[in-house]
Amino acid sequence: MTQSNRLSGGQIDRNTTVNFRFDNRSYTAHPGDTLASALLANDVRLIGRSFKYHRPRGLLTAGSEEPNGIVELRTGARKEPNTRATTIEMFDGLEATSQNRWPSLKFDALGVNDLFSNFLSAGFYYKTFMWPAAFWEKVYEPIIRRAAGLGSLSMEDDPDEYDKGFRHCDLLIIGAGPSGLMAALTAGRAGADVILADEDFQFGGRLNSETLSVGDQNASDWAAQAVAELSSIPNVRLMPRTTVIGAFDHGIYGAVERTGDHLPSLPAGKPRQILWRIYTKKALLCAGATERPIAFENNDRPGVMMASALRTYANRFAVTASSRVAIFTNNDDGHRTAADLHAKGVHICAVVDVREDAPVNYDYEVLSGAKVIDTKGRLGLTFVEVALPDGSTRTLDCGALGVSGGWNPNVHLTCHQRGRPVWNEALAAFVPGSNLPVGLTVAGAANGRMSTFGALQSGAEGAAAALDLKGAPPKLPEAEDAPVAQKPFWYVEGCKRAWVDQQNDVTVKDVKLSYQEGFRSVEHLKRYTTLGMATDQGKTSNITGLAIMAEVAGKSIPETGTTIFRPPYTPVPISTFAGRMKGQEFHPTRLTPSHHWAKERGAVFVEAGNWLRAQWFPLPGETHWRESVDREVRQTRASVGVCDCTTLGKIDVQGTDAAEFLNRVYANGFAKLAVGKTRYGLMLREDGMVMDDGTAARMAEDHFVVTTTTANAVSVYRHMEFVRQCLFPDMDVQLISTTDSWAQYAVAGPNSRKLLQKIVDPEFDISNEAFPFMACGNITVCGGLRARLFRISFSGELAFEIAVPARYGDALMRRLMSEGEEFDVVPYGTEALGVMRIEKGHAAGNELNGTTTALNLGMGKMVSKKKDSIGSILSEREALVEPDVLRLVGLKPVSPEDKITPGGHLMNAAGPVDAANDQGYATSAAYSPILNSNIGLALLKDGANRLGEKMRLVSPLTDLTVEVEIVSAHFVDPEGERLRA
Amino acid sequence: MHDLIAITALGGTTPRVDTVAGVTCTENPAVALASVAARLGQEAKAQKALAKLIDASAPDVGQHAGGTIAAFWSTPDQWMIEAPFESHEDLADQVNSAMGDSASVTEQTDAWTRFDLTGDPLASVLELLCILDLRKISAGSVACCSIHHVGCFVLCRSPEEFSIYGPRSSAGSLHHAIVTAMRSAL
Amino acid sequence: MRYSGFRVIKEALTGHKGWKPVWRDPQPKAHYDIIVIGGGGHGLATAHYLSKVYGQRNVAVVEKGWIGGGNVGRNTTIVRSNYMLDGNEPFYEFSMKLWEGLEQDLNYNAMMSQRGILNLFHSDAQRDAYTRRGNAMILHGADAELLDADQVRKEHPYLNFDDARFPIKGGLVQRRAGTARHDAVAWGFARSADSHGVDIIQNCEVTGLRIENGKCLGVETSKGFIGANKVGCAVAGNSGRVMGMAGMRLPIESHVLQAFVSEGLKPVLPSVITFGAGHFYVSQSDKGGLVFGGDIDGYNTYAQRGNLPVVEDVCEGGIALMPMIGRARLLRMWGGVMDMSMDGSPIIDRTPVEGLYFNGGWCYGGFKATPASGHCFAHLLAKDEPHPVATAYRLDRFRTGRLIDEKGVGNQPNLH
Amino acid sequence: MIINHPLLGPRDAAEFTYLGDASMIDRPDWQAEDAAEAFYDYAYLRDNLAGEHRELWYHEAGDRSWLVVTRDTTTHEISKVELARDVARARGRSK
Repeated sequence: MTQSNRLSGGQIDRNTTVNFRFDNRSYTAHPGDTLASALLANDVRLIGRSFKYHRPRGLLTAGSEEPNGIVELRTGARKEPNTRATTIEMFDGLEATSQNRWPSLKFDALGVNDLFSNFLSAGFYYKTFMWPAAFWEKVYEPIIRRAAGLGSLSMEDDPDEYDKGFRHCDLLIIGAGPSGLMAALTAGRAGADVILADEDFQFGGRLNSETLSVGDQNASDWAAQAVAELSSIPNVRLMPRTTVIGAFDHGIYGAVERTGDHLPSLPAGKPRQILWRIYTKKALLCAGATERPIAFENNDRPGVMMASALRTYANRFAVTASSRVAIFTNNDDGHRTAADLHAKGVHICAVVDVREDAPVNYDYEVLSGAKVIDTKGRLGLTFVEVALPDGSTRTLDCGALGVSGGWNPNVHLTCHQRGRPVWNEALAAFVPGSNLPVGLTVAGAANGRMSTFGALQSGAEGAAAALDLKGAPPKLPEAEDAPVAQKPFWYVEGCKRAWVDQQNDVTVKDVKLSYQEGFRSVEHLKRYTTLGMATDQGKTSNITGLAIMAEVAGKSIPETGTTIFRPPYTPVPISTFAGRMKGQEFHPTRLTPSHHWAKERGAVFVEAGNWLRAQWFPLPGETHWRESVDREVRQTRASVGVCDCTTLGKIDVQGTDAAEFLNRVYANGFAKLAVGKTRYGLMLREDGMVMDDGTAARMAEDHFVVTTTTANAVSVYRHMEFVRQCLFPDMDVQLISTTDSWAQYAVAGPNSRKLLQKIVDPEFDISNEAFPFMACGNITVCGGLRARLFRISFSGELAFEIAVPARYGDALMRRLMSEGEEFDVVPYGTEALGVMRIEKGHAAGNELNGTTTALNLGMGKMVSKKKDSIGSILSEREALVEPDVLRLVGLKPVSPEDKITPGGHLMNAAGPVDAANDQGYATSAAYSPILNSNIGLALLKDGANRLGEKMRLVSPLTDLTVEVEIVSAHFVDPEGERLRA
Repeated sequence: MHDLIAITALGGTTPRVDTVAGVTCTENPAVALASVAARLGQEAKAQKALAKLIDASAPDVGQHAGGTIAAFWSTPDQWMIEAPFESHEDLADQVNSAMGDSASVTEQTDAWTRFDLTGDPLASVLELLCILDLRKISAGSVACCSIHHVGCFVLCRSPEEFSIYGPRSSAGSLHHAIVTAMRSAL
Repeated sequence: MRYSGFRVIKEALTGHKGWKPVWRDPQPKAHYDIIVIGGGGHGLATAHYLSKVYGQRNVAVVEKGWIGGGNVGRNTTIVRSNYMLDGNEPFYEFSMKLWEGLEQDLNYNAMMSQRGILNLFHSDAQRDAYTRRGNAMILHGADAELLDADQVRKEHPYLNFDDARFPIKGGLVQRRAGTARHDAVAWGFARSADSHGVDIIQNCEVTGLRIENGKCLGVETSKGFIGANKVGCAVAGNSGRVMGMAGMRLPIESHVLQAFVSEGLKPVLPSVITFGAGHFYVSQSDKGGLVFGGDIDGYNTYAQRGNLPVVEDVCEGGIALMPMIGRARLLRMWGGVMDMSMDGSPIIDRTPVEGLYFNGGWCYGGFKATPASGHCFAHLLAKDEPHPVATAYRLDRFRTGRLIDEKGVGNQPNLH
Repeated sequence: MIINHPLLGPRDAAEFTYLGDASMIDRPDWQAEDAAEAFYDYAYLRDNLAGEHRELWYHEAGDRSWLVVTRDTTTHEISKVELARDVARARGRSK
């Protein structure tokens, strides 16, 4: 296929030819092309189908505002739906497919919608599909859903990598057109840290699209020279292919750099895109302007394009959409397109100018005071119908029609913090208002300075003002400075279907209907007609829609309202916002000191917050996890077991007020705790609910080692800092987390002391007399390694927790295993830990669910009334101390093999099973290999007085009902003789 | 002397070293750490004692200073003390005696894992990892920040040498983040 | 005017000339029996039920901007009744039943789509909590199912099962849950209320509450004073502002919740899905956009916009859960101001000021509650006593300790 | 958002954890007559101001300082940042 529409000149690399495919046909193009320019070069005008009526659509623009020319780019897992052909940088082997059509682009079955369009007017679906009621779900909606949507996902995981980065600068310049380049030169030369970002792969903006001259150079050459100078300034960072997507609080801008989208494939380890958070002192918006269309009958046919786009294609990409082009304009800019195309040898059929006083031209015909009233051509423009001032009509035979309705400044980022643009009568357009994001100013066409010289000048001034630069302004090159006055012309009267939002198929009529039905505020208009809600976010349609609404309302445009824009400026892949935080890297992983050893032992691991903990240690031959867990429990209770409990939060609390500090954060007392002793601590939130529990070991008069649950380590530390800094700022207390410092292992079971005695250095006596229950102390092990020993027990057995510096944790665990062989020592995981704590009736995560008080958990008496402690006052509220509040109890199934379902609800033995009769719920459950029975814990209304009662534990969700007996939560060794042994 | 063999935070018996282009990331377990927090009302005394210990004035906010025994600012009236592990495994005790009753001292040696980044250009690697304004980071400065959701200290020893301290238990994730950024940026 | 398929055809054939404004644009009267402050979903629903069910015809809704411009027009459209606590579940199940009959009740197609909601769990503890919740739902007469990982995989094969940091262990499903077309809900209630004589007064900002001897006599507005026997406040994120005019401090903070929509896509998600190991929930609209959200930004704000870190947090959750949406593009982000209460549950109650009633504290659960909230608030306004399913939503529960804390995070609104 | 930390200078708010109204510093006297009512008010009622709001932020991924930030809840503009400990002392809190 030859590039039949290729012209001379342009900024493409003609020495290199690349191949690409569209809808499975091969074409050629050149580096420097976009997919859009390459398709035009190959005379492909039909590119897509519209959203609602599936009308044939071609390219409308040459930029990121494109509503029609959207395709599925690439194939397989890398398929990208809804990609704008106008922003796809050409590469060799590019593959694109049209979308939202079936079976083919040329023949689309759902094109029939178009025939019924009259029945599918704006909001029609709110008024129907209601009868019969059931049909909405079963019939209507499924059909609508299948018809809706544009492109399709591959349904495969995104295989590419994405990065996030952080940059800081004095001045971020958004847009590298004439104003942006001039601003960057001004700021860069002055030594400021500048970042210049532009969504295009080539800096220059409109300068690349025009034949104007800047100074004594052609505009695009001047741009290239400016870029060359900028890249030589070390304090200037150029970011092409980078879209600034949003203006966030306090000068933070989000920017997406497309580092890999223009490559056939990504080099290993390199990201496809980078999401930059740019921290700025000041920012200058130089985003230029977007040409706006005029609505007229059938203005959506492939070949009907923006006049400025035709100019861009001709001047920058050396492409024309057709050999015969007509122009429809209400301003001088449209004539510029005609002149440029004519100069490139394209036949200009006529310039249709709505103005009576249109400028005359001798190279081609200008029809003054004329309007385009219709177009022909099913899949592409063939004829244009023109109404002349004298009432007669003319038919123009042309393959492309350039439309120019004037220009709208790109104010989008000025609205991201809900600032509203203001109407400028002279430009007949919205310009940035006063209420801009702090630190952001606007220059160039984005600020209504439409001429080239105006852009250069305001860019230089904008940079100087933003950075408060002293001294003479830089000398500006001479450039076109034509005054711009736009007389608005929004749509051609009397047409049946004139398209405003081309992607969402919103017509002038729809806007009028919206008014007729009372949807008159701009937001109602958008929501009712879906105007501006398409993937282009109405960049070419919002203002026109608003203007039509104003006209029918008989109000001025500012009276009617403004539309503001939300981030992102252009759509961003969801992957880009996620960056590296995906798959296994979604959250950081914390490993315990014995992790590598446990892995060798074939442990099964479980997530506990960010930690990975050994859940159980299967032995060869064990086929079900219960076998492993039962064994670990039996062996621990019979002899000795070891469990890594490093994950428990550890906080070092020091200072002369340390004890009093703990008195405030714990509900129970700590002032009188002796040095060398440990105490269980119950921590309440200020609202009286249990926040956390743990132990505090008094290592010295002014030094405690506090433990928290694994889950609450971070929040408890934060809470203690709050109490220290905000509530009791004059307490002499210092806090620091030591969670990761120490490898801490629970050594539990009747033989735990014997095992420890083999590694604890002889000078330390850990006999029951010298080191009784709840003792703690600094010791050394294995010949002098500093360690800490605590005689505390979660399992209810004689037990210790021993801690050594984390780097020796692996070695200590191996040592405990080898030294423990004679006792048949067993490593146990979190499951066995859970079983033993349930056997013992210790409350844990499932009971400390944030809605339970000390009273609920059977620890009401621990809440001291004699001192000021957080939560004690509000824990006394009437509803929290009523006689029938939930109390922690044990559950024993009448038949031991019946499983207890945590989350099952307790119902009286007889009577109805419903919410009204709910008595409480089971929180935890386990099989106790010691009692040879399933057991569980529950929170039961007035539970303390219902021991021995038979009840039903129901779980309709899992279709279970179990007869249970209410028992004490302390199933094993209720007197606690073992742990004192 | 005890006979337990240490492993590194990444689980090896020898430190992990990764090089991409001109930049090297080295796991560094050969450092002993202790935190020093001034007691209420004894801040001045503590600073004096600290200065004596590190043979330099106590580092101000965002700074590190010292020689064999060095210190960096971590939180108000609190510093982290660094020293070679070989010679100072019992650093906490040494610091404790040096500070007397003017400060609370806590061993932090194994609370942290350290990665040393050396080479050029480090900025292009670091800007993918943390929020810090690298233009403002000069030799002798230290900053806390979060790297891929892991809270870290970043010390600049020279433009070509940075140290990153992260929680020991998260060493694997932190290392992955650093090396990934190196491959991406270099 | 009655809407129907035949009507649409008739109008189509006659150039759509017959369509009338969906609601009138009346000037405020001097006095109403009941004034509802707030032309959002809840306020308009209140007006609908007041006029249609409770026979109150002399009612006005005053709205400072355009109706439906608050959270009802900027939410993720999820409808469900999967609550755990006795104080909540009957109310939300009542709401669900109203949703199920809404199209017929309003003669307006709000596109209620019962495609189900799946709450994923990733740990045994989460499973236990969902089991408790699912059982509570069934015991209260709602529907719930517990799926194991394989059943989830069968229904949602595209989720991340093989490379997940927090593997999916199963999920709690409510099949009757789903989504509705949020704007249409506001418009439908407005149209119905208007047709029953309610004055809907737009661009009428309440600037003060006229209170004399402890009684509320009406509202000062940008269109002048409007008298009323009773004034009901249903202004969600602006609760603090309006009730502040009555000198009341509330157990409520205003926070921003961001929401996101992707470009239109052919159908990929069969139901609403929530991630249990990160902040992410998602559904797909009839137009094909993925509508998703996550956690609130977390700081007090009245600005209807959020910041980048939460955008990233939400998308991280999305990609961790369903990596196949990675190349879909986020099209638009916006924020709604949430009235976050101190226990995460709402308030529908009288106030210490006679004649002044309050409806708020919906956190980010307001949309699904719209019909029941309107119904119950109308009941309270009309009969001066709480509707049976809303008896727990008392203002004094924080003093008495009768909290309704589904999440168990206590008196910190930004954690609910 | 950027919080200008009194010690560390400008830091991204993402490094901080938010608690809420700075009035949480003014914890009531547990022995006062009306302690129950005072604690209810302290724990649950908020001014929830639209405008200048004094609030507590914790530099979790930083130096672990609690800060009192004065921020406009309608514009997010931050006019003042103080160390909470200083504020607490200024409000008469001690041990």
